[in-house]
Amino acid sequence: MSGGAANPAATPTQCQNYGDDDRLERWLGLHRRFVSEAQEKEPDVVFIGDSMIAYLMYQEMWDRLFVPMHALNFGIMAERTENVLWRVVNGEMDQMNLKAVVLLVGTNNHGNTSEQVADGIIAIVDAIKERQKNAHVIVLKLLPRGEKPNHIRERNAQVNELLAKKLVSKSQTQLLNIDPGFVQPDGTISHHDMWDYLHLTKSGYIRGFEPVHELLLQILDEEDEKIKRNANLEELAIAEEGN
Amino acid sequence: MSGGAANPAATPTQCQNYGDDDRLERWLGLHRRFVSEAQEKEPDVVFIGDSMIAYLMYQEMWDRLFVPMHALNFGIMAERTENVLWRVVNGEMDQMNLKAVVLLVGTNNHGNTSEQVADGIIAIVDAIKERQKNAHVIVLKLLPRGEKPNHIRERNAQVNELLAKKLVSKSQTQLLNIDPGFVQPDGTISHHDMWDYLHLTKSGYIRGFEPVHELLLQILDEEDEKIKRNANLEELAIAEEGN
Amino acid sequence: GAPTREKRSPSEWIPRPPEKFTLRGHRAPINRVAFHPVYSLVASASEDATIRIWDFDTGDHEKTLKGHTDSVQDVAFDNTGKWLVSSSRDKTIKLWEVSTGFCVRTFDGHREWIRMVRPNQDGTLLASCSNDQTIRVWVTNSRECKMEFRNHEHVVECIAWAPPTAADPICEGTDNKKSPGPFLASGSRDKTIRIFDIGSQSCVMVLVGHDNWVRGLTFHPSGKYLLSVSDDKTLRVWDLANKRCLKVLEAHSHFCTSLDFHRSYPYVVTSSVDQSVKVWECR
Amino acid sequence: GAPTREKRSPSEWIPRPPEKFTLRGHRAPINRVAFHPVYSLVASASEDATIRIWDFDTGDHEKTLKGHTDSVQDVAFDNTGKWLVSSSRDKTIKLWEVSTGFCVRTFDGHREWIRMVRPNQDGTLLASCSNDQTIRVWVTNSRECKMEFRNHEHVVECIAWAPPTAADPICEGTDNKKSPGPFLASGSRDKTIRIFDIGSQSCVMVLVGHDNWVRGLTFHPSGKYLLSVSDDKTLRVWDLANKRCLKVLEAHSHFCTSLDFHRSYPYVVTSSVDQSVKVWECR
Repeated sequence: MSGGAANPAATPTQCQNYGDDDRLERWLGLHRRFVSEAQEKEPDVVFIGDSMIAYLMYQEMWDRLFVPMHALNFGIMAERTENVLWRVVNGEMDQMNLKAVVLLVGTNNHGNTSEQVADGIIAIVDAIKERQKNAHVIVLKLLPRGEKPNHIRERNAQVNELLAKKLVSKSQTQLLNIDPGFVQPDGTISHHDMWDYLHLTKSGYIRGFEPVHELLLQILDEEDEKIKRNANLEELAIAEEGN
Repeated sequence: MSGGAANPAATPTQCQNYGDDDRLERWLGLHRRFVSEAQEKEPDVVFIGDSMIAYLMYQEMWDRLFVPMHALNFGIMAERTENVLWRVVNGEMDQMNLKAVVLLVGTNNHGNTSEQVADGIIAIVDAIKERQKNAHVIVLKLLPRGEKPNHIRERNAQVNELLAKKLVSKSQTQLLNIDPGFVQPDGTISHHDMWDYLHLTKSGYIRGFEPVHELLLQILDEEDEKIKRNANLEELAIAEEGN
Repeated sequence: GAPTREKRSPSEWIPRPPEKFTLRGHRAPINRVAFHPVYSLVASASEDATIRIWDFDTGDHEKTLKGHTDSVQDVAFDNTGKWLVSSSRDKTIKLWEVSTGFCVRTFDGHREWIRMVRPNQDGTLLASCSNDQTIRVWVTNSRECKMEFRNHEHVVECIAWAPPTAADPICEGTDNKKSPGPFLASGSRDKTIRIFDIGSQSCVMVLVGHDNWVRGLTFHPSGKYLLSVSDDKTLRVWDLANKRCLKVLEAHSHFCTSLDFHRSYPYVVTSSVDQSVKVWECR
Repeated sequence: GAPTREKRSPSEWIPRPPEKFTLRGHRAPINRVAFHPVYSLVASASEDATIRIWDFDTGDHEKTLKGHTDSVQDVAFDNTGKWLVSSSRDKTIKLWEVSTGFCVRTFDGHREWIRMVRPNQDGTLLASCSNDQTIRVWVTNSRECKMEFRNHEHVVECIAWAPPTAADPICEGTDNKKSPGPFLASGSRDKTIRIFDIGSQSCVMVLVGHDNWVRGLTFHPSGKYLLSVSDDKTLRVWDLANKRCLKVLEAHSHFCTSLDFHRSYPYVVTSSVDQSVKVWECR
């Protein structure tokens, strides 16, 4: 199961302040705005997760590839799985009629085991599917991080393995790899791909998120093809009636 | 004075880990890279500070306006004044022959008083001027933050006032305002300018950093004008010799 | 600069700042505005569930029409200006008497938001399109829903009644003997445009070409062409007699949200999420 | 696709993958490579302070030239290929005998990095340019620094000796009676290009036009034109007789770092921080 009260990574939790700052306040403001965008904007696709998702919005590829798909971005910096889960069960997946949801979160879950993190992600997937019954859920594998090999890379890799097992049985759900090989043969990650060895550069985003774009096109095209075929059949029918 | 051991915001300090993560390790890797870029790349301008500086790199305006000036970006997420100070005194301002340094840091100094933060920024300015004697130092005023009025906005405003007083006596140093009026008449900040009520959007960056571009052009042009005048004089001299 | 007002012929008149009035009163965003066909009045439909009528000679607020229970998406006057029709997220259409401000009829039937409602030329029929993916045609004087079209496979964003001049080109395009019509065009998020023959209650033409949601439609006054705008950022001109796309204009740098054709002068105006309004000259 | 090798005339030969050899051995980045003018050898200058000579027929490493104490920035063969000259961040220029690998002379004098060093056509002179903003001309056979030019107001990035064919156009451009020269061109971060008459030890031409650092220079074989590339992303063609910029090519999408002219075919090659190498046909 996806863990009950025993797993903090799978228990909906608001984000925490770092000492005396305004982080929770701003987070709640962002959440409110996402909820109203969900109600107002009629998107076909929602991207939700941590800063890797949020900063996709700064990329030229976002405007060129994802905005025309009527996609919205619900990414927030430093999110842990329990924060995204809280947002999903508190309105950010309500009302819309989504065709796809893209989820990336988990790399910030410091202090949790890989099982806890994987179960947290599964809890989010289940909560999304409960609210958006028609949507394809695309879960992105966690990326490696850090300049050199480190324990967080290992934990993220274990989370990915657990997700592969646990997601295979869920319908309309897919685990997608967005790591084109960021870890070089000598074990290091280049700053050309992750400028601070965690966040993707422009070319890192292009390499990593092209598969996301292609998969979304397939999902959206399935619908389009059906519509086109029916339109063509209808045109033939109309032509025949006229003759 | 800029505060001694009594002021943590003015004492060079490496960044801290958030619990069990790799933040310090990545930070040190970034620092090493910045030091070697300082030695290798012969920039004319360096931008240094926190995430506001770092994410300027994702903007189209960075490539179009600042890269041709031979500018480098030494911004890191979540930096406090004492972290930037540590980087400055440990090599990131060595060797180059800079014409200008742009500094923005201080908004993350939670737990410090406005005097402590201002003195931390002054300490950085002094450390830069000690190492880059020819450079103009451009200190950017701290921006407001948060969706609604809050105590951090007040603290940042106080820091700006203190900086105005303390910087006025320093040569080749300027305090520059990059707030075009982000706080609206009703006291709120729009997500069109700061998408999470802290970080600038693309249009927020354009509004805020255009003054930085203009000031840098003036500084760099002063040199250019001198060179052009001398080149013209020389051409005249050559022409006269020929006749 | 542009010629001064005295020297400008009416065909050169386009909106110039500063604005004449700013009309305040609604308590939420405004979704649609429409001019009265005769008097100096304008109607506005708002998310605050009301419709307001304003006099644009004086800037005065004339009436507030209350009755809807959710955001009003669309509002339109009939050709005489005697009454006004509105559509709302409360899934109803309401008919209002302009002189009194009373709601004289409510039309139920759609299962989701109604995005647009338009009276035909003589006012006897209303057409509406909805998030429920259908188009409905109503008899104005009764509450009767005369017909329901379920051809589109996604939300229907916009509809437009064909002018009488379009009847011949449409018939030519569908190889039909002369049909009395009337004809109705619709644009949908399924990226297609359809033409319906209301008389025979059938879809007679499907125009495929846009790469994204069709957001707005308007017939050329000559009746020969249908103009459409889309989230694919283009404005397209469709030749009805030949059932094909005549021209693709790269109109904006983001989604194109609506368009309109000037009643008497050869201008088309388009709006966009790129925050611009563009005026296009037809020549 | 391109014509196959047998069908291609030499004027169609451009670099095609895969590479013939990958030569490994340097322990730090390599700053410059240069072909030997006669034999199948290539020299590489590295940040590891050494110069390596390789045979590109066999892929073998022939020699390592050691002596510099800091990164070697530039290396060039003289026209006979008998010796090689190098410049380094250790502020010296060294002359090496290719057959033995011995350093036969060291030239001191520059006060900062030396970016480029070039022998003239007959090998009697060396020109060097430096971060100290000066250009120096040395007599190869002695250690004498014959002259120092301080005209530039910033780092001098590149130098190029003018071919004999350029003498007339340059003289025409400077309204000089025939001067024997030789002539030397320089490009600087001060955005200007200068032409020096070595015979009269003076600067005779200043070409202003680039908007950013001048990174590379090469003379057209005809001598009529000087080509330059810059961090302003352009390649410019300068008409020497008329002392003006004939053409501006928007060559790259980022800083242009260097260029070269093919000895016998009408091709120019440019390199850029945009990670591309472009081959331009001259016609």
